[in-house]
Amino acid sequence: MSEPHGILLQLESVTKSFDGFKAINDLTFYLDHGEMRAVIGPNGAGKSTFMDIVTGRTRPDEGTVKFFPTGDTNEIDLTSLREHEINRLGIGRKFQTPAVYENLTVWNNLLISLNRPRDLWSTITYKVTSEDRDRIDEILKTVALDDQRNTQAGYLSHGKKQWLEIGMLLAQNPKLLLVDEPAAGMSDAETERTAELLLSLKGKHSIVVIEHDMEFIRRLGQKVTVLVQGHVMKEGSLDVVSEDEEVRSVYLGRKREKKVAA
Amino acid sequence: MKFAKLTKLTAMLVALAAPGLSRAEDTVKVGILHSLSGTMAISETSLRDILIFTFDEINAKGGVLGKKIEPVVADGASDWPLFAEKAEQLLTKDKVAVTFGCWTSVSRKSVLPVFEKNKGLLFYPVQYEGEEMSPNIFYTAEAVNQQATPAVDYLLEEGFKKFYLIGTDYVYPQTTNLVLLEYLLSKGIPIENIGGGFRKDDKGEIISAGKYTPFGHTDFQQIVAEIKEFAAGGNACVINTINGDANVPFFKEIASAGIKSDSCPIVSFSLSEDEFRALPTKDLIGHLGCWTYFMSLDTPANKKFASDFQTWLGSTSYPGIKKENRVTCSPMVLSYNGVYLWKAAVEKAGTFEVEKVMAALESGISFDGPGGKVTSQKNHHLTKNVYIGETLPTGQFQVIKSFDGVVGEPFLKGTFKKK
Amino acid sequence: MRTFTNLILVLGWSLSSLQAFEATIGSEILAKAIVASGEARATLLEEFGNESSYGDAPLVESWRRGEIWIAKLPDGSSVAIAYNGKPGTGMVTAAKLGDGKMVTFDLAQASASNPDRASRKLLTKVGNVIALKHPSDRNRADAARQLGLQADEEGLRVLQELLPKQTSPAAMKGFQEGIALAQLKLSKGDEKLAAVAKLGDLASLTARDQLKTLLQSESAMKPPNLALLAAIKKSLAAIESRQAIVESGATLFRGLSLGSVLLVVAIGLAITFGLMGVINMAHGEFITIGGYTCYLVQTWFINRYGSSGAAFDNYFLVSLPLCFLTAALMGWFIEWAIVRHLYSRPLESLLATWGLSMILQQAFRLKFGAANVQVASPSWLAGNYEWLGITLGWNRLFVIVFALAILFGTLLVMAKTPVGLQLRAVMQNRRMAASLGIRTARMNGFTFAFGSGLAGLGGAFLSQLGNVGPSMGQSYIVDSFMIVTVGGVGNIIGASLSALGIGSVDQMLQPLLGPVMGKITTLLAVILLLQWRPGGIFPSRSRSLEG
Amino acid sequence: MDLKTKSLQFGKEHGVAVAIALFLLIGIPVLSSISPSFQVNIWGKYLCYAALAVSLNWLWGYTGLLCLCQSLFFALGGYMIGMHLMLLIGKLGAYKSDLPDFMVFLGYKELPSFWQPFYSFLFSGGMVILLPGLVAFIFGWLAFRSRIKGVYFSILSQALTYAATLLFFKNDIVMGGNNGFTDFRFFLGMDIRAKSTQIILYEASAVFLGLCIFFIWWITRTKFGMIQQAVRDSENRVLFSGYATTAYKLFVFTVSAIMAGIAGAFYVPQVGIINPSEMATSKSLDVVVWVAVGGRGTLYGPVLGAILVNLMKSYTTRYYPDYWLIISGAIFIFVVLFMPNGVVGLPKQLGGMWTKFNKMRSPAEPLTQAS
Repeated sequence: MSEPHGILLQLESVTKSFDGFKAINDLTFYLDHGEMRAVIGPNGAGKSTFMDIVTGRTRPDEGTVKFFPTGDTNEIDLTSLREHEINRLGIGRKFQTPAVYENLTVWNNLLISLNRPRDLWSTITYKVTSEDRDRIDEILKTVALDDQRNTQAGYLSHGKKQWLEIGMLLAQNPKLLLVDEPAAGMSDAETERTAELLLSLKGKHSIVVIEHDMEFIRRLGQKVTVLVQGHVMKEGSLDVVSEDEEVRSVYLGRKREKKVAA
Repeated sequence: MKFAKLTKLTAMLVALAAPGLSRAEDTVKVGILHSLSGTMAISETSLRDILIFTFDEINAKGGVLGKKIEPVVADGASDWPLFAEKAEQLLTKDKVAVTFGCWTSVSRKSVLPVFEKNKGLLFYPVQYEGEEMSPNIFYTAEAVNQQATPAVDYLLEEGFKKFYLIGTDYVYPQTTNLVLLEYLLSKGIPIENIGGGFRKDDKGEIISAGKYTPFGHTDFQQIVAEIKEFAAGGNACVINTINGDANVPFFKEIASAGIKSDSCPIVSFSLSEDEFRALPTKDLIGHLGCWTYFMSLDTPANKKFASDFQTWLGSTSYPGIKKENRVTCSPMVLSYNGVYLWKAAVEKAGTFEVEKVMAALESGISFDGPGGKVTSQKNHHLTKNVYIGETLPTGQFQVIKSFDGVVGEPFLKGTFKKK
Repeated sequence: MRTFTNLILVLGWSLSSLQAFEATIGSEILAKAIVASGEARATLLEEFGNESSYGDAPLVESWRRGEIWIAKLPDGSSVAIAYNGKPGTGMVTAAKLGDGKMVTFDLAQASASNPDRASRKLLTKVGNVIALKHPSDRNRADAARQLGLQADEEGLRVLQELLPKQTSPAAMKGFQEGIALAQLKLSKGDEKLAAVAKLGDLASLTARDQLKTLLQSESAMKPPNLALLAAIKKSLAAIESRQAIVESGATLFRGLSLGSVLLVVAIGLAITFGLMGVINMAHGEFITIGGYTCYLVQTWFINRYGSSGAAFDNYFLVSLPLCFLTAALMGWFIEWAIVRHLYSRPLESLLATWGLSMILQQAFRLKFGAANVQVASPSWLAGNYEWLGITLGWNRLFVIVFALAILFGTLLVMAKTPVGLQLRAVMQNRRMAASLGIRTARMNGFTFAFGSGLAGLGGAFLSQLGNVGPSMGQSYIVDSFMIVTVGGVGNIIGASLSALGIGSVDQMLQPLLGPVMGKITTLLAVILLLQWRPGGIFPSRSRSLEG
Repeated sequence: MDLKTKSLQFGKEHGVAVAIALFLLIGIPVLSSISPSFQVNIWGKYLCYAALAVSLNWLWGYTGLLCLCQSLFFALGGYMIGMHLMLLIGKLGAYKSDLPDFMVFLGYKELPSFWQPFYSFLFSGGMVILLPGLVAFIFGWLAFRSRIKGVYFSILSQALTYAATLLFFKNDIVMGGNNGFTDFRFFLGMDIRAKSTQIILYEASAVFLGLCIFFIWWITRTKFGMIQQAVRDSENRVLFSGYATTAYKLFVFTVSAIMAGIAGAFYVPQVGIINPSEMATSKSLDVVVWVAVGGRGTLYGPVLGAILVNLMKSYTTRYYPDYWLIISGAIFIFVVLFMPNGVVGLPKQLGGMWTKFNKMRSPAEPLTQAS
């Protein structure tokens, strides 16, 4: 099977406003097949809204959002689809606060997330196959939750919940992974492990990571998009971006101050 | 181990389901089945009180057939299936000789099959729509011809020409207005002089009249404005079958709209002295009521009844009885009359057996009650006096007309034909 | 000991319960009539009608209200006394009605007198003649119309005599209507035709029935008087079209008024549910607490100042802050005892407060009895104001004004005071606010108490419009939740607009569909509206996942 | 390590359940035939309530949708069978007419056309399923489609119930108004007041309840059941896992409404009356309370809760009529505050407290010995 090349996700001139406030302002963004991208920006820059628009949670006022799962020719308009339809196309999303099913075991969390027929009838008649079993075991190993497969997800530590959620995304076998602040609230060791985890996924999936933690971004070492006031201010490697005066003034500078204050 | 648990559980369930009660020999059990909680408690609690009072009064004089009355009080809790359940318990477990109870028609309808199945006897005391005659129920209640038609007769006599019908949307007002529509038309009132709106069947024929509001309606602005417009030309009156609570906002709106009894009197059928306690009586002077008893009746029997009741209230230790500001009203007196009629019937029959007691009642038994003489009829209703009263600022009624010995007739619909 | 009680009684009398009336010729005759009965009373009342002046009107009204008592003097004769207190015992000295002589009698031997229906009928006519000289334009006009309806030559003559003395347009219109109404009945030919046309010009609603009857009888005439028939039809059309305009204006007012009532009952919920997220099913019971507080204050005033008069009228103003405080205190306690354990489980706060609602309702029943209690309106809230043919009840107008006052008061507290600022901070983010040093537990208690207090105020107003009883709050609970939800949770202005909207829609639908279907349609419309705007008209936004 | 990981094993819990089931199935009818005063129809009523509670629990306990219109579906089912029962009275009513009594005195000369098909038991039975199902489907579709959930869903469903109650109070819709339907005589050719009929109806309710429990036991063990619980825990996560949650919720809502409707259909012939107050919002809240008291999200909790609360109501309205509202209100508050898992969860909760207590006590022991 030859991997498709070229653009996977394309946002052009997208605008979205809430009560007059422009959360996304004329945003244009391209992501290639297999690419990993970090998106940074100050609070309220529209990072989460950007993800909302891609995943169908919010509809843009203007502009186009297109997805090319098989190559350049077959384009899909994401703005007309609902969340679960977009997800079924192969776009998975991890939320800022971990969203796992607290009353189910880790294993069952993954089972539900598996990329299997999701209509009512199929779920009622579903029987676990050995193939599914193997897949889940594999993911458990990837996210290092093998020992806790029978634990109720609600009892996991915060970091492990994040990993479980990433595991749940992997279970969907998505083409595009949208990851919102994966390292938030993690210890240094956990952060490091998370970065490794994401890097290990690179190539198999296209990934967009939103993160505040510059160390984490640096560790990923990928192309960075800086979002300010709902608009792309700068794109490039972290070094290039962080040299930029404009970026420094609106984003990095302020971030530093905050860290000092804290 | 498991078995022991199971038996224990069974025993507990059985104990809960069937509380065994011993019966003493020198008493006779009598059921009281009213709502003491829930929405209907507002009206029915005072009937429980008057019944207990009556039993005490009878017991003090030696009881019935030498047996003291032992009341068994069951709370219907304004829950109609629960009424049926309680009725069944009273009849099968407590084996009561007679039951006094129910206020709403629906509660009566709910227990009716139970009384028929178990061959019990129920005395029903509250004005109702008629159209019913169960062999196991005795209706001391006012039938429609003991309230509505005499009231209309009076209003016609007074020269009123326009009638506005308003009621709560349930069976009593609907049926009363149905009968009144026929009655008014038969008396030559043109149909355009009847206000409140009409209900038509598929063929466009008028089958009923009146304006209906939901239970517990609180906003009468629109309706009162309509009444005001209806009455602007004079000679108009309102026939009110609004039930319970909703009368308060209705009359407050009437008062604030400045509708006075001089120009447009309102005659109410579900407002007794008891309900009047909650109304702005000073603004409602001269509006009319029609019952078979008024607290203000100036007769020795009533004076004695009222003072005995007040004395009893002062001395009773029965739990949950409110002692201040008590009044007496028609449903209370009809309950009271019912107990005495039952006592007389039992004594006449010489037994508590329901069939024989019912036969005695059907043969015609009289009792001089606080509201005048009442006589039981073959059709399970009472012959009684009907009074029309106008309200005083004190919340009492002043009798302005009385009809003596009106025979209760449950089936009225279709009996009035246009002349 | 006994004399001491009597002394207090006499004091009580002289303080509050005795009223003085002008000693006029009329009052003297009326005093005799009150004591008399049957034929004698009727004759005296006729005489009173001829001799009375406007100054006797308050006395007539007092008699109607049962505030004239007949006392038996020791010598066996009966006299009329003005008294509005309670029955009692003990010797009392008071001024006799009519000549004002002081008489002493035993209170036990006195009882209230009420005019019977026959007397009242006579008095009405007398009253109307008296009222033709009433200082208020509106009363004069009403009396003129009534006299016109009764239509006798005598009445017509009086009306025509007094018409030129009327200066205000309202009174003039009333007199013209009265005259035309009388002429409609009494006169013939061209004069009758003119009366019909005049009634049309005046758009007299009072005349509508008369004109309709006339139309019927004239249509049956052979040969028909075509000119008269045409005039009647024209006048009727004019009356109907005026009435249609008045009705639409009145509907607007009624919508506004119902909206204000709904706002008053829902604004507390807009805070406890809207801001705090507590589904308080016992909200209705806080309304009830307000109602009963009002009742208790009223009872205290009655015991102290009698059941009418200027002092009594103040009871409502006194009860307003008390209603707020009682309900707020109760709210504070409930928050401390129950609600604070359930902030993270909003659906369970529904259950616990439902249980609380059951307990409170039964507690009211045990304390105050199952029946509703009587809460009278102070005289300044009774009656109504007429504006362009629309009747505006004073109590309704007052609720509208007060709803606005409460709304702005609440907004002011929220927006301008430090407490309001802290409150909003806590509601938006409990943990953050706590770490900033705000005592969140106290703020929660305060907020809940504030919302409950507003519900108590709502109860005070409902006592003027509806009943006060153990389950009075229940009638409003569904409506209240709908209003807050439609308005957008957490948005007080949204809640007020939605209250106004729901009230207006309800009033507009009622004439078309009747009260029951009107209410059902309103509810269904609200359900559909929430389809279109699931977050209410003014949704609040949240950035968390499950927002 | 499969779907059954979290499911209930056939252990102690089921053992007790089977024992109770046997008692309900056999013990009650036997008791009722021994003692003439034993009211089998009251127990039939409790079982119907239990089935109603089970249906709500599936919706609320397992899926997180607190629906305040369960009593509406229950009453709708009851009304559908009630119409059939009314027509079976025939000429035995007060007017000796073929029409139900209330129609006669409302002035109807012939049966309204929508009543005609209810002569057929099969049609009525079909409507028992269809009408609540349809109402739930339409309302659910509207609500879920626009993502109304949580508290808002509860409030909206309460408004729907309120509107329906008002509608059924109206006499104009020819559904008996406030009095509803009463005085039934026959059912499937049997005399409805006979004890034997009541026992049959009772057994049928018991079997139906058993089926409901079994259905829920089975479906919560499927992947569907897990998704259902996942919706409760984090609906958006499910949505972003590619499941159309609207369809799932709609399915559960509709099936649960049908379940409630059937329970209502068993209820009406046993209590002998159906009227609009049966669907009032307060009745819906009662059901919620039963589930909470029994233990929500558990298999048997709702059954236990429904029976316990109603037994208590029967008992307290008899012996403490003035206080039963206060007693039950206090119990609800207590359950919500201190027994989040209800009666079913009590042993575990007490066990936990016992352990804690022991832990607290053990270090203190040496001290007491020393003194």
